[in-house]
Amino acid sequence: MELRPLNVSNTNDKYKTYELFIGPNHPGISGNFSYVLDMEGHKVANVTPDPGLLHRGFEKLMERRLWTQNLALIPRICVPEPDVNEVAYCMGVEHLAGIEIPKHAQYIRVIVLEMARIAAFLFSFAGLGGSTGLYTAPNWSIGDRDYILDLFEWLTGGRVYHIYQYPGGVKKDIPDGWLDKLLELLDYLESRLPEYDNLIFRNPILQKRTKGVGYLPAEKAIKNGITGPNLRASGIKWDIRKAQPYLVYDELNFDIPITGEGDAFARTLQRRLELEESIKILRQCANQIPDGPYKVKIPNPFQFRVPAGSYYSKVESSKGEFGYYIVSDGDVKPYRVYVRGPSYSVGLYYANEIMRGMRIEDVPVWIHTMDICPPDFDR
Amino acid sequence: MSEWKELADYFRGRSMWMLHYCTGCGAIELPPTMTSRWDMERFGVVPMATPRQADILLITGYLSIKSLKRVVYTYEQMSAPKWVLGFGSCTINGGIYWDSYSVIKRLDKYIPVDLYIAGCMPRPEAILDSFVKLRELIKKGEAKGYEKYVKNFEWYKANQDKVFRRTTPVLKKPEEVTKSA
Amino acid sequence: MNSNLIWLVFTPLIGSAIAAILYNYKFLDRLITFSTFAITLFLVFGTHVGQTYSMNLNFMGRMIPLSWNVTHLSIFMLYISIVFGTILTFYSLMDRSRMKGFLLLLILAANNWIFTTNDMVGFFFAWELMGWASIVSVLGGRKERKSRHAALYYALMSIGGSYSMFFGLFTLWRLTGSFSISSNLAYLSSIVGVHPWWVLGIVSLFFVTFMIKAGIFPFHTWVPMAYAYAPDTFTPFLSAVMSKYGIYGMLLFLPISLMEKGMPTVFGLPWVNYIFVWIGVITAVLGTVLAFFQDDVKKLFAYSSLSNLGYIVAAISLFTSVGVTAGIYHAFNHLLFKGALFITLAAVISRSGTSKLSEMGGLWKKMPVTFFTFFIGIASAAGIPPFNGFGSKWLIYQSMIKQHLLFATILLFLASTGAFLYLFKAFHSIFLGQLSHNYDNVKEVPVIGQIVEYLLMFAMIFFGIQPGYILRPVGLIVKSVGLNPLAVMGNGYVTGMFSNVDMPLIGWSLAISFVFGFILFFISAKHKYVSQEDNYTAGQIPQDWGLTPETYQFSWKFYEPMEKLFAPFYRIKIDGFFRGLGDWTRITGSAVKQVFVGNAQIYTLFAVVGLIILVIAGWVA
Amino acid sequence: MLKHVEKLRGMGLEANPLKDWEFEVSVPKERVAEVLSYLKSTGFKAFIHLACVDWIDEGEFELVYNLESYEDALQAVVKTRIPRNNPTMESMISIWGLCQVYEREVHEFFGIEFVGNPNLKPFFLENWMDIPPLRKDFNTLVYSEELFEFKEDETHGIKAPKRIEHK
Amino acid sequence: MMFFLKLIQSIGVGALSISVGLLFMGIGRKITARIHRRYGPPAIQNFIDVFKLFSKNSISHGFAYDLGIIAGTSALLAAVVFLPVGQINLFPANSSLIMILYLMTMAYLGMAMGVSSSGNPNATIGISRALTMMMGYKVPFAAVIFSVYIFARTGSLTNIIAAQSGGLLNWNMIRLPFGFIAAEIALQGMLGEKPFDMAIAPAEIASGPMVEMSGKYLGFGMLQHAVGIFLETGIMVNLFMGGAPNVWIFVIKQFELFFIALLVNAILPRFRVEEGVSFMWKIPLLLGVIQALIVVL
Repeated sequence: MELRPLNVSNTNDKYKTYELFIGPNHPGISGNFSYVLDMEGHKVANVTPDPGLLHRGFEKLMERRLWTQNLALIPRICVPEPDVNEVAYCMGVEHLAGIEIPKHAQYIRVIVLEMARIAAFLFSFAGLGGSTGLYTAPNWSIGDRDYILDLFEWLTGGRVYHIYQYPGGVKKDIPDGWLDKLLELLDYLESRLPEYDNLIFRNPILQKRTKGVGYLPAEKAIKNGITGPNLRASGIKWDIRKAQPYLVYDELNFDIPITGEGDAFARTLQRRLELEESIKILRQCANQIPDGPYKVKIPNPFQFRVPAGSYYSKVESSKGEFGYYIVSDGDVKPYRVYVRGPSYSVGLYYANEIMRGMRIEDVPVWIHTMDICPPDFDR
Repeated sequence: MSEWKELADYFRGRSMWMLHYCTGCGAIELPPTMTSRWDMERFGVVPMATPRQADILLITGYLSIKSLKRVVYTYEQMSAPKWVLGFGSCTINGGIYWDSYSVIKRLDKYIPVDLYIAGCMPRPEAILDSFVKLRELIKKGEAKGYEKYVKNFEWYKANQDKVFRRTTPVLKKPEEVTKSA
Repeated sequence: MNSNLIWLVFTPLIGSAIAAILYNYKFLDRLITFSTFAITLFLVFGTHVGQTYSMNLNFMGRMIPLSWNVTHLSIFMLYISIVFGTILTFYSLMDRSRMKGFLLLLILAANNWIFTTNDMVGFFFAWELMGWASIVSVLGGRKERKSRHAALYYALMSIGGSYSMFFGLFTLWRLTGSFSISSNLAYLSSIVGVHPWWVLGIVSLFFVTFMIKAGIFPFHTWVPMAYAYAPDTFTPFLSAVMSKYGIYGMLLFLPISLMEKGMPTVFGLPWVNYIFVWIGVITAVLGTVLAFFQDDVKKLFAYSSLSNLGYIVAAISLFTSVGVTAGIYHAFNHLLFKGALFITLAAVISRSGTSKLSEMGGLWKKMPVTFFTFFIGIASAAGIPPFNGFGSKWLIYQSMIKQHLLFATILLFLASTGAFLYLFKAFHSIFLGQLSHNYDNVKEVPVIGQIVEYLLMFAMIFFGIQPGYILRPVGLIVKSVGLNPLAVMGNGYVTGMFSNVDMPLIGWSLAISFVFGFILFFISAKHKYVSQEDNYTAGQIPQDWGLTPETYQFSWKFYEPMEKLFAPFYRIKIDGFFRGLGDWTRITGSAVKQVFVGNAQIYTLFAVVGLIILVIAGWVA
Repeated sequence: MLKHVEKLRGMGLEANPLKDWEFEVSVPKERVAEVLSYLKSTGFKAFIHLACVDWIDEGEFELVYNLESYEDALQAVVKTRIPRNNPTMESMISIWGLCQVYEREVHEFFGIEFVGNPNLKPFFLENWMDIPPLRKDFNTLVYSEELFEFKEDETHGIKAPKRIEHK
Repeated sequence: MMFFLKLIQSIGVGALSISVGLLFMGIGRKITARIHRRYGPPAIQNFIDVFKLFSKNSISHGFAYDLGIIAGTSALLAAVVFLPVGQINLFPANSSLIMILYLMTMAYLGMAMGVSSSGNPNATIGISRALTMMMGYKVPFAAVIFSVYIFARTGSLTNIIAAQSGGLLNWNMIRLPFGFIAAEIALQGMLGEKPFDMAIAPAEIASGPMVEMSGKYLGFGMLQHAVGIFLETGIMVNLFMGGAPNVWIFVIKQFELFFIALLVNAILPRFRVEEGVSFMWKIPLLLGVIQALIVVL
């Protein structure tokens, strides 16, 4: 067994620091992941991330499976928001194989993505509530998230893992009445938003707890490869949906809200504002969705050979840029798939820098507002 | 004395404190189970922060070797009576990761599992159902995994050590392995 | 018969001489110290209130009348100081620290002289003797350099106090032509209505001395240094007994009621008293706040002593019957628990070899008797019934509330709660938590030490549930200063102004509920003992991370969030002046050190300087 | 975007656009640091990922650096190839500190040595002794069969451990 | 004879305090669940939990650990017999408020000693926070005690109750409104409810002091919490709501106070510890001082 040397901080006095383990079995961490903190008093002196507890060897397993078999595997890479994996992977495969998918299917994909985004945002509110002790927030928001999961179940047959996307489109068409139900749900969610505002965003103590915590200036955010809402909360107007539009996002009318303070509160508020935009997008999709085929035919999976080449396909997920770097050598199986999770740089690298000098109270708040999702870097 | 035991078992079945150890992706179905939609607190099941306080260890899905080591340590830190719920097909046979180099295949080779919940992933209803089933098992006195662990400690330890304490590479000759694949 | 008062002074002096001769035979030296204390204690048994004795001393051609007079206060003080001294010297029989027995005996002689003398010359000489002997005692601490600095600083403060007292004494002599304390006090009382400012001036000259000795704000700065760097077995005496000399002096002068005529009052108190209440309160709060962040355990308890003396000063300054009772009662309680705490600290430090809180931990497994003594000590110090610290704290609050001193009361509550915090910090860092492997071979103190610890434990519990044994003599003192003593019903009651407390009842109630707790504990399901390494580490296996007990022990910066809270406090750099003074002393000291190398020389130098100043003062007169 | 491609071609590199906002450039191993710093100075400030591909038949590893420019909304893919039998590469942590974790991961999964990276200790895997798992010659199926014995079929009862002999 | 009578009565009060405390905790869980839009556990869930805990094996880190945990519960039980509960007032001559408060400190000391002897830094951080917070709420409570002492001219709870007899308008709640509000906020801190529950913050320090407690140790902790709820709300009822003619009304009054604490608990997150203390030293202390000044002047 390899003995790791103890990370004693710059004080070089073993009596002055002590070790505190945040995770894997700790209520303060999201998922099976661990930070080993060297503490000095109530403050963090040094951080050692310990990933790999969720390592499954996805990238290896995908090389062993057929192009379409992999669809069952990849949603499991990011559990709170599995659909981005499917869409990113399918987009990559379609690009390499030169398949153009019908508009109808593109709209369905946007609907699925945005619903997943709302679900993930609601989940992140729950995380903030749990880490600050506001347990009403998780109870409400996860309860509301479940309505979305119900709709997913109706649409795809699965609550969490949908395995609904397919190279060339989606697996089946939207059922009758589903869109009406979706609109109804959006109305409901919108009516719930003021309550969340009162509970979370206008809560003076929560503001006190989150304002100024984990301040992330814009240059540092760029330098450390931080993407998504966290980047926008630092004031950078960057959203792949706008800047490099995929699917039908260029046909939809929505804003990219920017909060810009760069602290934990801004990051949560950013998600709250984007949630509203997602509702807007979903309404438009439900109203504009054209009729047409939901997929194009692709060959028998055993014969489905993707031409040789490589492509990096990316999707704006609720946590940031989710990318698949797919390499094909013209076989029925991928030659190599690399998964770029948005939490990788935050959770494994930037944590080292930001957590030093942070109070122990702020550590879980920081983890949850950064929305660190361990499965996407453990893979 | 047996009346006392029965009474104690009755209370144990009504108040099962669960260790919320997100070992795998199944953990995503636990928040809905805990919160307002399904509310497992109705059954006296409450998430606990540390293994010391917990009665149930819920293994929510696949376990990498690195995770398993920590789970075994955690399991040994819990005090008897304690129960393990294997959650999802990954704990039964490795599930979708059947050929992964990092994920263990059968949980009950390493720690005793009292109840498996099938599915990938099981719905919250299934989790709640497992709690009710476990309650019945406790009442009948059939859920004795912790005693099994003590009795067959060497067997479990040997299995664990095989995975944790390797001193030689598993694949000794990479060339041969490549040919056979 | 009455001449035994002289023997109270001479016996320790003779003992001191013998001890000084046998200085190199460590054990004999200690044995003689202990036996002298025991003999003195025996002599005190023969003393009774009202005893007087006088003689004339020929000093440089001038007849100086010396007189002794035993009052209720002096006999109370004699008993508590000598009993404690006997216990301490018994404890130090097994001690290996560098406390010098002959110096302690010199202090004992001065102690007896101070408490019994009725003339100011004797008082002054005894005070000086006590001062210098204690300064030299401080020099023998574990950390030589730091002890030397502490002693220098203490000496400087003492000299200041001596001047002040000398001038006060001299002025009084010029006014009355007498050295007798009782007649001078009577004179001051008689003219206070006519010349209040004169009286105030003279009294304050004395008070400066007393405040320096007791370590009251703003003269508290020497306390942490001297307490921390004195020899470990001398610190208990320094804290428990010697700080009370100041309180004794104050109690002598307080009966000069300044309320008589022409003095404005605040909340029904003469404004001078009001100011002294506030000085006491500020000392209490300051001691508490400074104690939070100490890492040196003796420093922490030094600040704790400071805080407790603040309580005492605040209470006696009220000069109401409850106030004075509470003050003296607290002085006794403080002597008992702080003595016990410092003795256990001496044990811990001698066994572990460190006085840093962050370097200790988990010692309860190795030193259980010491652990229990310390536990009861901090329970007493935190004022938890039925241990002995409760009654006096409770009376102090009542006396304060009675006078409607709102902010002072709230601040005292704050200091009391804060006391619980820093006491627990020390308790945790020394005895609880993870035991470092460095201390695997630490053993409990020898039998002598354990006997002393059991004795102190017993005393703290006994005087807690039987406060009457102390409250009665305190009542006599209160009566002798002209106030109504508090009613004492039986030995178990503390009778306050707002309510009564039956201490044995609390003891019973606790004992019975403990019995129930233990019954429940033993009939319920079984437990097993695990090693300290088997600890919750969030699932991580500690060995993989190279975790050792001391890296899993949290005691450094224990109350860090409070630093933020008290940041405004630290902005007021009240200590800055004194720190500057200390630096100056250090510089002078090192300059002196270049001429005179060694401890004794420095002491001699200061003695000579002090003497010269005294002689010059005499010429001027 | 084309100006970037032109400029890179002008530097004697093989660069070609892939999509409206994406281009790739193939760089010899020695010039990677130079190209990355150049790209960083022209707006590609965000380092997105470092991926490695094992071209076993050609006996080479391919390292793929992916950069993004938020100002121009562009993406650059920088590729380089290093020999498989002596996989060493210069570390890029002086350009992006972030590379430290990516390189550590590639080192663990492919066995590439990054010269100048201070911390290449095990990251995701614990007690790993075989060849790095993402190399093409590592067979995960055989490995897991050897280690976990998942094919044996026994009931829930406890049986004595089966001895496994390594072939 | 007298001794045994009092002993049996005291055991009765102790049992009452435990049952009422556990019932309150159970009802509290139910109410909180309803605010969360959940169904919630049965109201007697906490009794079940305690019985289970005492029947479960446990681990200990040595006798200091055992002793501390037992002291935590026992000292509170020793304090509760001095509390006038409705018509039950076992030791009317001996119900000094400050004495009861200091006796409660014994419980904190015991608990703190027990959990920190386990050597877990999570527990120790929790204790450090709990003690810091204690300093926060004790100070405004001292101001309130001051006002009540001066106002009622007595420090014995028995006499304070007697001074409030004669209808609602004589209650200190009406007479000393600012003091009541200050004490109510301090009560929130004493009960360890949000926003002052930083000591047991699970997400930060894995439930703090409870981190190493298993089986019966946790059972003792739960009993301590139950008795603590009873004692603290009981003091408030006696101080401000004029006591009660009988036990039932007493318990109902206690529940009213506990209910307010629950509602606040459900909608607020927790403070950082120094924020909590400075809040206590601002608003409640100010109210307490205003009240005291009103009383004195």
